[in-house]
Amino acid sequence: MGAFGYVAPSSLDEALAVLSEHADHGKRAQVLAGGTDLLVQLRGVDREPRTIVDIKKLAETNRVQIGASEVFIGAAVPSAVLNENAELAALLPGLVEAADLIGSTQIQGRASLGGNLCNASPAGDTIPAMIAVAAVCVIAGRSGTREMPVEDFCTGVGSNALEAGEFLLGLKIKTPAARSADAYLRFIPRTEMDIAVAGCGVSVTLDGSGTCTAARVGIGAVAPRPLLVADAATALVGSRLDEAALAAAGAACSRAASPISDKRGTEDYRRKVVAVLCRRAAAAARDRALAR
Amino acid sequence: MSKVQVSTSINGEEVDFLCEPQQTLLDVLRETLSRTGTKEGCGTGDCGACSVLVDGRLVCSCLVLGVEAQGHEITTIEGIATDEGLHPIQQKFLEHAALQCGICTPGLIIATKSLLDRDPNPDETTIRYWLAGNLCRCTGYDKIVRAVQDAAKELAHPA
Amino acid sequence: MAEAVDFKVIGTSPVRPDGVDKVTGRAQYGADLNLPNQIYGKVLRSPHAHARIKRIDTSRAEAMPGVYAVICGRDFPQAAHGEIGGESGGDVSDLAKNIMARDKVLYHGHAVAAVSARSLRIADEALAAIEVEYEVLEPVLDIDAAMAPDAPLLDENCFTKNLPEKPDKPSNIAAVMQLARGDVDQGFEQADVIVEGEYRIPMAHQGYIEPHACVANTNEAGQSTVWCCTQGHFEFRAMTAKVLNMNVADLKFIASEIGGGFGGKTVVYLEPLAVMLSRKARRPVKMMMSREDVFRATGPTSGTHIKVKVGAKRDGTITAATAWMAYEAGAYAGAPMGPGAMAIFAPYDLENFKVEAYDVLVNKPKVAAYRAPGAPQSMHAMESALDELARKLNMDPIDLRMKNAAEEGTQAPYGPKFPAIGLKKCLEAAKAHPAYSRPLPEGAGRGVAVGFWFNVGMQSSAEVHINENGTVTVVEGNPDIGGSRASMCLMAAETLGVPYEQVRALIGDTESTGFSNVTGGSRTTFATGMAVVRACEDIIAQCRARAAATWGVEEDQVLWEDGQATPAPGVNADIKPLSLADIAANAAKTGGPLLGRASLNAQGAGASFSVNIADLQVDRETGKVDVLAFTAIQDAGRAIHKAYVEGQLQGGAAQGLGWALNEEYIYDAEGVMENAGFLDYRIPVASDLPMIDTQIIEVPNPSHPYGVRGVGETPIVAPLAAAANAVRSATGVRIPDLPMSPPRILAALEAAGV
Amino acid sequence: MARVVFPNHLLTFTGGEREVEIAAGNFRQLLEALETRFPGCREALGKAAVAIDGQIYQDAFLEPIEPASEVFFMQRIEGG
Repeated sequence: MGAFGYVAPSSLDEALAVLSEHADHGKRAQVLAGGTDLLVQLRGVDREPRTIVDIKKLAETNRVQIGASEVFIGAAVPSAVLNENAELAALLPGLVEAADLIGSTQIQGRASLGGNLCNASPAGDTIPAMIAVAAVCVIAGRSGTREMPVEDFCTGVGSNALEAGEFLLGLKIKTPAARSADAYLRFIPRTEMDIAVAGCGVSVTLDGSGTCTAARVGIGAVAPRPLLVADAATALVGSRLDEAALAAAGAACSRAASPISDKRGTEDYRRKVVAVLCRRAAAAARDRALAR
Repeated sequence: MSKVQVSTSINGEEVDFLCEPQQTLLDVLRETLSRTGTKEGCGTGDCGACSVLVDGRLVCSCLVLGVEAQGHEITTIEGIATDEGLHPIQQKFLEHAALQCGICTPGLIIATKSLLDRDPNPDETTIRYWLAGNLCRCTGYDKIVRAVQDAAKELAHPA
Repeated sequence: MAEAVDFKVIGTSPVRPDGVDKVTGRAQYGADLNLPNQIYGKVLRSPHAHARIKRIDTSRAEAMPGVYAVICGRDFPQAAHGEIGGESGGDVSDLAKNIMARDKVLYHGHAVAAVSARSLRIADEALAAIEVEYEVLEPVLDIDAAMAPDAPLLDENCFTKNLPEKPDKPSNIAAVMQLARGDVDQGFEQADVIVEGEYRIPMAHQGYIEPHACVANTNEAGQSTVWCCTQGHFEFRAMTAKVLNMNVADLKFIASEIGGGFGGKTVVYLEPLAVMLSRKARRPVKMMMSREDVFRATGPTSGTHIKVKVGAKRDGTITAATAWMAYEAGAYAGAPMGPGAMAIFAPYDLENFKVEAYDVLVNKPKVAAYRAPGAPQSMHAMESALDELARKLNMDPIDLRMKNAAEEGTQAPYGPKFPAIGLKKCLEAAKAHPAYSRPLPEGAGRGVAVGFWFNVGMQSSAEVHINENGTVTVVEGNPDIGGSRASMCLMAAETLGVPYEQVRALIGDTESTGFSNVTGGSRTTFATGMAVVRACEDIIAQCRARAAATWGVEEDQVLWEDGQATPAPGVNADIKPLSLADIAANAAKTGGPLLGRASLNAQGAGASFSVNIADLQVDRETGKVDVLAFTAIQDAGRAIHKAYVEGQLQGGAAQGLGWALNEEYIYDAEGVMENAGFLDYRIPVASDLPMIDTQIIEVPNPSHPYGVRGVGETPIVAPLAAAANAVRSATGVRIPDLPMSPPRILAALEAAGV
Repeated sequence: MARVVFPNHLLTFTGGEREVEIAAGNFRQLLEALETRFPGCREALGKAAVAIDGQIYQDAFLEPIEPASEVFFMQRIEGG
């Protein structure tokens, strides 16, 4: 049996070197950001020894940068830090809401967008929200960085597109234009502390008349991985986001969903509720966009 | 298994300890350092009994590795009272009978401190959502919320 | 009970004497003790819900460096059948098998072996090295399936008890119980309106935040000291002695502070294992359950299937009621179907009724007590049915209950006539409460329900020591779960006539104070409180004697008033009163230290009734329920520490609402609990609840010197039906099964076409 | 003669008799009288709870019984 190890690299090169070295020798390494999923797994389902590579000491993974054209959020930035960033919350309210929904205040002190994404849970709250705002994953590897749309990153329940030796550096999001806004809603049985039974993120752009010119809809917890629902966006674009359009988008989400029945909800229930969430989130995004 | 040496600060005191890389900060606090004021209710971040502050940030110590404490400042329930006596939050929890069995109390006091440090005048909804990660099975939260409200008042206008 | 209720300290809410240690992290709970040389014990648990153990090979684990001891079923003495006794009841042999399986595992998580090792990590590795060969059997998970004649059997020697004749073949029905009066057929014939309902509730857990933990330290003579979180260290000592065939005198139990119990810490799980591991290792062994262990392997309360039928005349008079109720016992006999059956109709004066109850074995953990065990489930059924009855009769639901309410002299369904009880006063208070009449927001509904619990007395001991400066130390044997030290201090202060601050209470271990039954059954403030009062009266008698000796008068010429001995009227007026401090200071000259004692088996625990009013809002698109307001009204007899009585009402309300809305044991087809953690076993969080309004009614219990009724259990009973009735009122749809989780509500609304 | 009532689960010990009249000065004497009348019932009845004139006793023994007393045997009550 191998042994556990812990390294906290202080540079990107050092981090990549550790990961590559492990990849090359078939030794297990796992990246640690906030640890709110990793430590739970260590306690239960996956106790196998490995080297834990803490990426919180890297400048890149801790960076939050809001530019005129692009927002960058480092993979290890805790949700609480995002939530306390008023400028970010004003610009991407839906994404920040989603980050604010990950677990308790305590969890938010550690959990990051990057970790939520890499954990690739079908129910990860921030993933549909990131899909809605067309976030792009910035992935570091020994041959440089590569980029990938966030909706392609999760490949199944608990699996992602990272290759051996790679890790997620952060997320890039186009700075929303005027009269654009996003919203995220999820359904849980309690008011807090639950895993989403269904989730939906919506972003919309309106023209001067209030007609929707662009939209993206992401759904979570209703399929093996979070999904971009193009049909839902199509139902919104060109409309004034009236009840009929919202209902059509909701119906598209229900159709796109392929949920399972489990301890958190039935297949039928999830399919219905994701439509309700889509309608409500799209209305919230619309109202925000109109107010901008 | 090789242990890692960690230098940290707990409640303002320099502390060095050895731990295994996969050991949690909670485990180190309780079993290695015998700082048992921080409680374990679940070990999976769902109950908040193990709440501590790391550099002033509220976290579950069961979801932090001991090795991650290197170079950081940890505040636990043992560090809340001062030479002057109980912290007003502690005093108000007592006065309002906001604890029955008391196992969740250390975590709730730490979480309340982190709330009031940020927001000196939270409304009831803010208090309830901030404390949603601290499970209490005895009180129904009523008296806890009242204690927090009263502690906020006391901190704003010390009697 | 004296008429005068002009108390000095009773009914106030002072800070508890153990408070500072609990807000500073000093208080030591079950897992907070670390002894020199200590090692760690861990339990290997069954991966199957029902299987025969073919073989256990511990040799690899035993050979591992850092492993001190490995034990399994064959290392235990054969425990004789027999009653455990005390509060928890049950069979010793079953208890022994429940803490360590012998030939069969009966639930997923059932203990099959235990190890002690230098570290928790090594203990985990040792568990992984134990080989167990199972013959997997079909699990019996559903209560109806378990009762079917051809069901697989958990126990081939289980013959239904309490039948007129022993049945000719075994079954999973461990026992039946019947209660009846009058002629129900005739009663239903007299009825103008009849309602029937069928209700299912899955298993639910007490959900105390502190997992079970203990440290056992055994010496070379086989004497063990056990530190543990328990509701009753004397009963834990007795159970451990019986299970391990040990002499009680060789076991010392020290109760740590306890992080919640609600009935779940009235039976042993780890303690006998820790004693054995420590004996083998000759070192202190610390054992701590994980949260997952707590859910899988400690006793939740029964899942139930209950049918109720109630008939009434137009004016609301109930003419007949029947109930059929099946309670899951889990792996071994002993579901709380008895109290469930005795409670279901207890609030009402019924001429004709019949109750049939079943104790049913299933491949789930053996149930343990949970706050008013058995009553929340059965009274949820009756109180839901009464809500429907009120609707059919077009009658106010409180008026309907008032029309049939039991009062002093009513023959309770379980036998005796009620002494003074507070049900009608609670109903009157509910009717008059603003919470019952204020307007509801759109989409919300209001529900009311009645709650009840018998309460018990049982055995308690107390000692009162007067220190040399006149301060008072109360020593008793009931772990303080919710502020009982403060209540004891209040009663002692009131009786002695001294300030509350002058009294401190402590909980002695099994070697330093007299026997007490568990902290449970809502008995501590009642029974142990009674012992404390008697011990204080003993002190007063001694003080009067010493004052008499000091003054050279007769004892009957000395009164005890306001905390001091005073001469009776007419006795030499120059004599200055002697305070407790004065008498204590002179104790050496008057006979030595002042020590008062009392031990008793308290009789006459008073039944406590409640009425709850719940306002809930239902999101018709998602089925989600929000609790808008909740009012708990309950007869406490007398509130000793007002804030902690309110706290009992509020905490019970929160637990009941959690049970009503979200809490449940969810099993897969193989009998594996799917939600063994606080993430998916959803107890209410702070943001789920509003402030919980309380109103304490005081109809003093004539059997207690201060009028105390037990107060801890009743609060959990009424919220289940109050919530169900509120959802019915909000949606127009009766949802008979709990929990009323969002998927269940949405499905019910759709099925009803609303 | 005190009126003594048995619940269903104890009827096996009384040959099905639900109610009897017994003369006894206290509970111990009552149990003895019942044992004479229904041999073998003593152990089970001794373990049951009993209500004497409305007062519930989990462990009755020397409690006085009046000629007009009502005595109900019942299941022991537990609690959480």
